[in-house]
Amino acid sequence: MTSSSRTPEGGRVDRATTVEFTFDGQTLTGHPGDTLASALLANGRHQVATSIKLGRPRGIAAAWAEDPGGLVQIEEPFPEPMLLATTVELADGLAASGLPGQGRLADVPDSARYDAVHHHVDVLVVGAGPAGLAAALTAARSGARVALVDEQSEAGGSLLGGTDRLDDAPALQWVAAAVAELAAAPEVLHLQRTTAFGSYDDGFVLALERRTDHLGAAAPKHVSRQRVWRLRARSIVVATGAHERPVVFADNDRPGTMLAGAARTFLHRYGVLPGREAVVFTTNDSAYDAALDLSRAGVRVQAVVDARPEGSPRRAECERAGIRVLSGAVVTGTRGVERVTHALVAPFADGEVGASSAIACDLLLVSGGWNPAVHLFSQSRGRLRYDEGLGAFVPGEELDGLAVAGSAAGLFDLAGCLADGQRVARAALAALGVAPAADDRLPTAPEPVVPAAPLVLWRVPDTSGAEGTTSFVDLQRDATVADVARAIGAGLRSIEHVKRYTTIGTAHDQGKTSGVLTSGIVAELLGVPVQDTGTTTFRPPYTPVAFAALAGRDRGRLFDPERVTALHDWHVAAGAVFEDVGQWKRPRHYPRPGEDMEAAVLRECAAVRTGVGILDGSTLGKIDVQGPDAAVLLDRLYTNLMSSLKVGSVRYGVMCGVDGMVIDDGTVLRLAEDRFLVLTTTGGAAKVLDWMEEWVQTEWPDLRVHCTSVTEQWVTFPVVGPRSRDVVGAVFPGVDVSAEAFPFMTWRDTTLEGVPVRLARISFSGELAFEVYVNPWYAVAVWERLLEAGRPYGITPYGTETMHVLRAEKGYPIIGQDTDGTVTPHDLGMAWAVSKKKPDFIGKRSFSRQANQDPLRKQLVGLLPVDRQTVLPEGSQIVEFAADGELPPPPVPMLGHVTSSYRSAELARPFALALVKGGRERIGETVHVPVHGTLVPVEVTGSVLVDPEGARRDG
Amino acid sequence: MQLIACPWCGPREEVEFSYGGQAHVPYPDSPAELSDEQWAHYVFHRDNTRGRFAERWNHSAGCRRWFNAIRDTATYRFERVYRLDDPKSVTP
Amino acid sequence: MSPRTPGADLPEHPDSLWRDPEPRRSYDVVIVGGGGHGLATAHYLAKDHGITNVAVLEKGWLAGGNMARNTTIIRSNYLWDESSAIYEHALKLWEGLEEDLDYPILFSQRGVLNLAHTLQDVRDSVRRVEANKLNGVDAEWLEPDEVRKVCPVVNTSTDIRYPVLGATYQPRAGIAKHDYVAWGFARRASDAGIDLVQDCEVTGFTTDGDRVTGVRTSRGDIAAGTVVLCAAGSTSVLTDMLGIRVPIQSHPLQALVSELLEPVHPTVVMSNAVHVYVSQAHKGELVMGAGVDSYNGYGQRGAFHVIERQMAAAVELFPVFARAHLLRTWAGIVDTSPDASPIVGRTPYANVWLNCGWGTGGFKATPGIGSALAHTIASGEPHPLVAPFGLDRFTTGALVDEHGAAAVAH
Amino acid sequence: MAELLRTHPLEAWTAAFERLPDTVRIAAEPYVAMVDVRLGTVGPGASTALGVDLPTAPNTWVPAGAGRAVWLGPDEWLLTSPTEAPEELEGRVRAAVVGLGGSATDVSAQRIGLRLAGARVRDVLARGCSIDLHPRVFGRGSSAQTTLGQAGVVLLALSDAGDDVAVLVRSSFAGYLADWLLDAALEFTTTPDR
Repeated sequence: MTSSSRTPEGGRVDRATTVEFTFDGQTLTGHPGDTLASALLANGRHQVATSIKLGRPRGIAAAWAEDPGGLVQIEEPFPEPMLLATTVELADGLAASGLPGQGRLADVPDSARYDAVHHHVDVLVVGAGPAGLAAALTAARSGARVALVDEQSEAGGSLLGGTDRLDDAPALQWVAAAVAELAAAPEVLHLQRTTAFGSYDDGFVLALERRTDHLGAAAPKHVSRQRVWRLRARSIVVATGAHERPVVFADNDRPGTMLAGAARTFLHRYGVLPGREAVVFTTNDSAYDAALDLSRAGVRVQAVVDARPEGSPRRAECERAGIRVLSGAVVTGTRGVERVTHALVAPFADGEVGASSAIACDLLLVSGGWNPAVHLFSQSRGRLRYDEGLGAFVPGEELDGLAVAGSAAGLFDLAGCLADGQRVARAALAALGVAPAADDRLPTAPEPVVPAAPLVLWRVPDTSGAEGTTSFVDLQRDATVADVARAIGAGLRSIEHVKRYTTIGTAHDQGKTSGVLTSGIVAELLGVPVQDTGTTTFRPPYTPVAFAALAGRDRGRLFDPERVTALHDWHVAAGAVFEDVGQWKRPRHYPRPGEDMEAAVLRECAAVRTGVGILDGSTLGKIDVQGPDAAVLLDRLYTNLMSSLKVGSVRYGVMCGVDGMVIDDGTVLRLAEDRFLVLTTTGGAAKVLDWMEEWVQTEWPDLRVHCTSVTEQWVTFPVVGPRSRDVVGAVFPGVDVSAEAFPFMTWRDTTLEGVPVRLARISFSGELAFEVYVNPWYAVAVWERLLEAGRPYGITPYGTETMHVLRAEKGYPIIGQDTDGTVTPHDLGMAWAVSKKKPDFIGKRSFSRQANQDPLRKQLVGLLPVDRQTVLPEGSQIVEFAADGELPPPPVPMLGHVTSSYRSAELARPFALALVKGGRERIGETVHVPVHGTLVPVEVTGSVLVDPEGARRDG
Repeated sequence: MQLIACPWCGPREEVEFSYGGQAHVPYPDSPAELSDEQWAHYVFHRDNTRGRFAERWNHSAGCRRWFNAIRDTATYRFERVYRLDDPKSVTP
Repeated sequence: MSPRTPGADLPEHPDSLWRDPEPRRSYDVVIVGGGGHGLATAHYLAKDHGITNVAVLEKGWLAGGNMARNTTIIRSNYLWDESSAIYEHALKLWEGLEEDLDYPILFSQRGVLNLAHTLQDVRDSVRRVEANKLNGVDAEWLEPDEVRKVCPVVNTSTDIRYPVLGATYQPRAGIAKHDYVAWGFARRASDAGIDLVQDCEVTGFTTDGDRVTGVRTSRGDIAAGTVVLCAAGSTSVLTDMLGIRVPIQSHPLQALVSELLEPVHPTVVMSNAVHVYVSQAHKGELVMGAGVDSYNGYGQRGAFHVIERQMAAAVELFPVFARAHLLRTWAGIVDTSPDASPIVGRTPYANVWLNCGWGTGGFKATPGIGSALAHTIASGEPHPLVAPFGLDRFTTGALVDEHGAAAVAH
Repeated sequence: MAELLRTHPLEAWTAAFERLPDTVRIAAEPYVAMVDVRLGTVGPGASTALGVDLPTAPNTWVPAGAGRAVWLGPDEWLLTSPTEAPEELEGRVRAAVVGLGGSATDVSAQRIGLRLAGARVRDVLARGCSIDLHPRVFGRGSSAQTTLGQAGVVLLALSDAGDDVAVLVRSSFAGYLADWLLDAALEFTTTPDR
């Protein structure tokens, strides 16, 4: 089916194939190679949407990403909010609708894949128009590593929308040859449908490749829909072309009003006639091409309205084609509702507008000149300069590693753009020390016709009586000249303020057409040079990028690594419920059928206290500290003395920051005079190693000591409980596990079937306990041997929750749970772990500050709910005992908070640890804890609630 | 995303590095002899220069070595990097 | 609250905003920094204390720094008494600010959810909720099913990497339109006779003993009776001129916005563990903040990997956001302090007041600190609400450590 | 003496690796002994004692007997040995360097090795590795400590064509990295099963 506005031939769409799509529920057809916009125009449809604030009809006004009009919602194949019809490639089954202003998100997750790829090149060329292709060829021919990215579906840039000739043949033949040459070059990456959307430091450019949407239903599911290219280039050539600039006049938003160059693109690239009767309004010569091309294609061009009093040297050409040229005239307004029906044309001289007359048309083409697409240059913090002649901002300085070529640099003739691309690429190669190829020929372009100087005209004075309220500067925001004038009238002078007052430039197109216009109009209203007004900042991304594309593959199970121990599969098979501890997955408890967590934990706790339990403690951080000065380092970093530790022994230690607050704790094994194994908390492992390295490298390089992470080198299985000796003794018969031969806080090496094993008498529960260390290659084997040996004693695997209950019963704090970065060792009741002998250690000096002497510092104490029933929620606040059982009105002074709270199998009651102001002085007092609206009386106790004498640790 | 030139590994993406704040702030010889105010200055106060700034970086995802850099905090541009045992660079 | 009809609901700004005066050569009070805090301080000086011989000096355009760049979240559910007191004071002022300023600031009390993803998050959250309640700040702990009721698009499934274990909820929290707030303060201050001087960069100070006698600016020297530093991320540049050492570090903080979308997100959601905070602003755009970039930086830009990580977190927590589009990114300069609390109060100069270190909390504090600072200037004594935030706390060790307490920043 | 059963963290991934096409072959490398060596100055004495010239050029590795010596830092190397038990290797190396002010730590289980081979290996790695892996700059003998996806890795170039790479990763991240690699390779599988 040939649509009504499709030309009989020409264009680059595949006319042999018909694609069906729906728009606003209406089924229409187009061809592969169409955009949604070209297909809509081919079907005679100009209005795409209604505007956000005023509900005015809006249509397609440009042919690519600068279009301020044609916003659509994609419905099928998957809902996607707010895209430009001009950038959506037509595919079978596409369903879209016009957008009144807000897009709609899908209500189901997007199952498409997205990914990112790093790529390094010598030269990155952005834009595959004449300048970009010339630059890419020059770079490629030199043998350099090159990437060429271009946002369109095919290379050619402006050549796709014109009739230019090179080497006496259609220019697109040269484009095809260039593309083929680049494809054959081994070190060239050429990507179409790829928009460079951000330029960052050191040659880093992000580009989004749209990989599958144009394939419609044929899109393979295992290929990413979109890809973010993380391009790192030693040199960047920005050849991004220019955006045509409209002129503002009354009712300039009627569908059928279009940039002149866009109409050429629709004609030549898509074989679409965007109208039957056209008026062309211009301030420069470029629009004459549109008038002549459209005329040749059968459009009745009613008039070229040229604002310049002297018009253009191309006037004669038009008149030969039967096109009337009105020089010194402007379009002052339009008529029509859903589509323009008339252009109002009036004489224009010295800024004064004469009486207007109506010319019938269904297409009004506008050209106010061209704005170089300087976005990437500006994002790279290149300074822009206002060019009075062009009425546009152009690159105003040279940047290291980034050069601008072609129209993006303000050049607008084909030969000049080609030569500029080659020149810039050669300069880039030279800077990299690469010689250009001997044969680096440019095609020959026809001698350009020297254009007449353009007129810089931002807006046509409003003679419609609407006082600028229908003269749209930013169509997407419905912002008008009147709005700009109001902002100035309110006292605003900065372009940034005007932008915020009017919201110009904040919509989907980020001011691609409205930005420079606004600068011009503001300058005009304030009577200052445009250069002084400047522009608002160009910020990434150049065009909108889907969140999911930036998330890439870091979603679902790859969102953040899961770290697991060598026993993870065993835990899963055993039905463990896991807890996230940092990136680690740790078994929290192992419920049996029918058990909830409380039941499971009470069972696990009882098993440990009365029999034997086993824990996978492999996530504990482990650091091998070696060297003659190892003890010196540890003495400086721990609050207590480590140098006095004997080889074969173990000591608990606390580390503080320079501010004196506890940052980590753990045990230290002295393996040799010059070697320690430092255990850290699970969450603190990386932090503590970094901490050691920082001090050793930056402060104490003279210390002869090396620190190496061995966290994954050893699995650690605490075997805990009164029967642990039986279990460990059975599995490791070579070790005398008696209390006398193997005392508390010592370690012994042994072997199991020739495999080295280390045992340590360390207890985090108060019970007799042995920690078993072995290379994780043998983790499963050793674990299972321990289970086997423990079977007669009912050995019970337990998780972190039971571990926490058991340690809390003994008053052992968990750093990060019972502390919060404001707690000193003294606050934890660990003055015994703070050396008084050492002249200094990290944190010591802070202990003597005024706030550290405050008797009302919070101290770690135990709490026992008086009702013996309530498990206080962790985090609960503690207040003074209220005799009437009622909370006073806020603010209620708080004494501290509950840091840990559990039900104790051993005590047969709940208990808690808490940080309480002056807590140790309050032992024996009753205070209140508000819980769900009631005040729960709790008794303050010491923090050690089970076996305070320490009688159990030897079994 | 910047490239930072690790003095050993060469230029790498900034995500491989962690920041260590102002350089050349030595741990006091005798903290016990400092007044609370002097100690507070060591613990909490660091220069916050706009412009050239000598600072510490660690190639945490690479060789894990600390090094110093002169960087402009306004432009983020690295003027140079140097090893810890290099003589102190003169900062503005 | 205005209904959220597509795009049409942003109220018009008034026809007159502020004068553009030439600076006079002398003022009773010179406020350095024409952002939210400076303008609010100016307003309350005039309104509460009748002090109007005041200049606000702004090196660029008014409210063009962090005030123009923040994600507009307002809440007072901080952990420590001192913090919740100043922020709650601010929140109460926010609740009457539209009337006070006679400006449609679009303060929308849509609530804030702070998600918890780990057991420690839960403990910290409950701790904060309980503290808030006792301090008279509205706060609730919500289980995952209640989170879903407040914000149905949050992924509360249990099989994600860091499942939502619950959230704190402050119903009175919300958002406002930042430019409107700043301009509201500016207009009232200007109308009261206070000079708002733009493009006026402070280049130095003139001193006499322990007093500052005036400021040197790009628009000439200006004598000052009292000087107030309200320059947020640029504070150190000023204190360096005065030889005052202030323990703050300036970092880039990035934010971003999507296109306009039909309403899907009725509240504000913040997640510390998964590093995302998001609201859907009045016109329908999703506004999000990222984490603070790690290095010191005055460049008002950050690194894109921070944005990418932010997007991964957003899609993880809000799967329906997958095809929302990133429209624009930007960055501010946040001045962070060692304890993540502001630094407000006296300086070694008798007539210079310091107000900085607000990190990511500056916007939400705007009216609160403005009124407290105005009171401080007028009385010559730190207002009780700012007294705990003096510089001396770093010497005594009496910090107000908000990150230690895992209160969510921003 | 009966050997204790060894298990490997990537056993569960073996089948998935085997389904990959020839252009991206991934396999877990057998366990080998590895030791982290720290030594301030590398002199002839060290070379003699260790039996290998430790590479002093950053980002390189050299063969060391049947194993490898990998530069990890200006005073740090990873020595691997497929012929010695971990404790033997540590003992031997420690004896060699301790008198020179060095140290040696058994890290045999700290990391596991993966071998990636095939024409698409570079493309797979480029999906999450920011350094330039072009054979011009990352030929045989090159190494890099960097990140792949969100895991810290050591990459070793085993060929000049960029089609044979060893990846060392912390054992606790092995499952994550295996999932990550399989997902990255999905595009190159002709019959994707996921």
